[in-house]
Amino acid sequence: MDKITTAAEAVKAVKDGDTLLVGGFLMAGSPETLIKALLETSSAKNLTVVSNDTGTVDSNMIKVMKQGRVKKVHGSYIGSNPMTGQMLIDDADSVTLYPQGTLAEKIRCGGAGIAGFYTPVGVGTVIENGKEKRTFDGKDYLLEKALRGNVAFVKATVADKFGNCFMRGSTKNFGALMARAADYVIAEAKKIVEVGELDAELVTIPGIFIDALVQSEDV
Amino acid sequence: MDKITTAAEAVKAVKDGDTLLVGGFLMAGSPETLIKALLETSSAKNLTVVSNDTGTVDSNMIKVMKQGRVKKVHGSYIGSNPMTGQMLIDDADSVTLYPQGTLAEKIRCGGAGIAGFYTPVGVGTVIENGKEKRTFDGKDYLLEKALRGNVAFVKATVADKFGNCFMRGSTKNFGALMARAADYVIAEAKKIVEVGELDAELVTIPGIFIDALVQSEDV
Amino acid sequence: MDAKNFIAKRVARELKDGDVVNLGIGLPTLIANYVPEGVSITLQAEHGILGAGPAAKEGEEDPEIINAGGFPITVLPGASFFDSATSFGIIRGGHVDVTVLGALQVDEKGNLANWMVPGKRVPGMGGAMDLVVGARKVIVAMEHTAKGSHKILDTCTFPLTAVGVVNQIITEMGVMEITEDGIKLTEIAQGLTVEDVQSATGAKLIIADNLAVMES
Amino acid sequence: MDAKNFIAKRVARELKDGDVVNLGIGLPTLIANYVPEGVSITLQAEHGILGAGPAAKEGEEDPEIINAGGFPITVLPGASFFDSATSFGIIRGGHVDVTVLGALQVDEKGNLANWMVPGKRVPGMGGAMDLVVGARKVIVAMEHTAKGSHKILDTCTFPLTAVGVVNQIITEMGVMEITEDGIKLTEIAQGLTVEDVQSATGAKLIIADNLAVMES
Repeated sequence: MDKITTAAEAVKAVKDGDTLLVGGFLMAGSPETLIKALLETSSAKNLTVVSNDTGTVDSNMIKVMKQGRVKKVHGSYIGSNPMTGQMLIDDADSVTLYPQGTLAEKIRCGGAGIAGFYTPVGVGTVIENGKEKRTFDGKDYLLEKALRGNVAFVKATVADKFGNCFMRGSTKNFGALMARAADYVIAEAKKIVEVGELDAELVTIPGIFIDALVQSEDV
Repeated sequence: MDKITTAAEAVKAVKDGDTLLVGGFLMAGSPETLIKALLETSSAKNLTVVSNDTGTVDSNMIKVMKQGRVKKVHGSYIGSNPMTGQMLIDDADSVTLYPQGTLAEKIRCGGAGIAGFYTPVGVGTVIENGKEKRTFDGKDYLLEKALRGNVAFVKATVADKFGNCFMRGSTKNFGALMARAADYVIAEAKKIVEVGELDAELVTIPGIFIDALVQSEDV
Repeated sequence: MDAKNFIAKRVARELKDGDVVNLGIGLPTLIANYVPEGVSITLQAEHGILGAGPAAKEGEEDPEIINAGGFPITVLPGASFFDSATSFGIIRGGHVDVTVLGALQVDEKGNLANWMVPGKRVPGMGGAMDLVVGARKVIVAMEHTAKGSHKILDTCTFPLTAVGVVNQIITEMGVMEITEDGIKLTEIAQGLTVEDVQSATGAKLIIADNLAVMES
Repeated sequence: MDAKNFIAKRVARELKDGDVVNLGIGLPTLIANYVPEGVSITLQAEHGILGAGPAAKEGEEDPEIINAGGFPITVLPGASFFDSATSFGIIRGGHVDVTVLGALQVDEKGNLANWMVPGKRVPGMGGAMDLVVGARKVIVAMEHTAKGSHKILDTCTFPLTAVGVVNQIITEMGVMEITEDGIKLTEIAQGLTVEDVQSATGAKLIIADNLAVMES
């Protein structure tokens, strides 16, 4: 199974109406090569984008949004992307905000076959609207449900040809979770090495999760 | 804060009636130096032991059990320790068995501030007795609650003096989770190095979780 | 070739290139020896390994790299290690393509009983419940009967490991698929009649129109 | 020393040796500059770092090692990195000893509002809700008023970040503890009267018997 392909080829997996999980925390671990290919070579629209922050003014995601192809966002901090802020102003239902740890855990559950979990975060705030509140040992918790995507874009520092990904430093953030929670997962890597060259102890995402592997333009 | 101490000193943290989380999968990652100290230097009794398997006939835990100091076990596979099997025969309530992934996730939740989670594992089996069953998207799930301990014993391959632990190969198993889910955490390490000598990318358990660090007799 | 190896070799032919596979203790471990050429699979060990390899050679055992049975193994290039919560996230999340395990009983609804015999010492379920619920395909690989007594039944009588999870049963007598209508015999071992298999089975078999001879 | 640095230096004296600390963006980041000698703390960055160090020097920025504000930082010996689910497990699980952040409003029940102003552009809560619920001690560090208008209130009017989580408020005017009975002023800045602080505060202050002079 040769997973290595071009960004343009890989992003063909994104279809109209898909939910797209996009790794990264601001620019750290942001799969810009893949988002750029989505911008330039794909016409997929009516996308739901799940991203911690939907990037910054310097990211390619804001350009995809300017093309009107993103109909919904699930995120946590959107102050760095004014397009997402504008979406929320124009249509309150188009942007769903979660506490950052809740968003991370929802995606982890999506990848781990867990339907939902009880978190104390958000109790007594607008976050609890529409959610089940329940008391365990005298403390209140909210039920949060798992989140999954059709396609995930993630970025690795080093990947081997099997798809094992090492995400260095603070680039692990959401990508490491999203790669487990989508039907089709595309990784871009700054460096691609032979199988066996990446230390088994440094694998952030096992290769079994990666469907397509692309050389990042960020080298 | 000097965390380095002797096994005998460290296990004084275990008190009568405590719930003790014990890392390891069979002998891999089993903190035998600490359990041996519990056996030989501590008189703490009425213990509840949380362990995947409670070790094997070669482990020190079976000797602690023979001293009659373990009143309850939470585990998953106990075929390797005949004492635990005997406990279950003598008193069905003294041993609680969980699917292995459920046990792991319960402990993870205990460390991560999550009160409970919905898993499909165990539906339609004896595991569902007494548990809430609930349907999400047409599939049945059981509510499983978090599990925590008073003290955890874990074993690392290498630890730095701050307590950062690297657990090599298949020794991560339960110890990596238990170190986050107890009030007091003792790690034994095959090798103890200076702070800065352990690669930040190889840290299985951050040092903030470790209260006491002991040189393992397994070197 | 003995019955166990015959079964293991036949199961191996079910594996597809790229599959992530978890093999239970006992007979299923033999399957790794028979993976067809051109098929590359990744073996998962449920306590925290992807890319498990053969048993370690004598004198080269590494106590930190063991299989789910506790025995020292090797890992292949491209392997990775992780904790048990991550590992069962992989399993429960549907990322294991095939799990192969033995059974005490399996029934025509796909129910599986393989973790305890009432009245006997209980070893615990370990990872079996997670594996059969999580894996995309569940194959039961076992000898057809327990010294003549039926293991393939219309209804399991032992405590269940999981409900409605088994997709396929492979024994020394044949290959069976669990269908909505019941257990369908799709392959039969050389020299056996349908009646031979039926009489060794505690559920009414549906016989496939294109019943084939089972080859290992 | 300006008000922000005065506040930051006073907050730093609340930190104990061995504390795991998360510092919010803005004023709280200054606190790292004032940690007393003999006190060793571990800084957590909520997207996945323990052991965060000072900002990277110009020309030495590493885009893979950033703080929660997106700026390149360094890490100290003994640091570690992890994904965001693990990181918020650390936070939610009570393993952060102290979090320090600013507030739009904070009230005498310990309620905190610091993530949105009704009618203004909403930046999202990021990790703030998780941090204040999960951390063992929550310190609000801010200027006492917003250009004269009250931020310390009997009841927050902006959407809450969390309910009943704030333990302490430190401003340029004083140090306040949230108690069951209300906000207790325990230290007051040199040259101010209790009336000065009270008039800048939208909740009735309880004055500590042993009210001390606030030193930075």
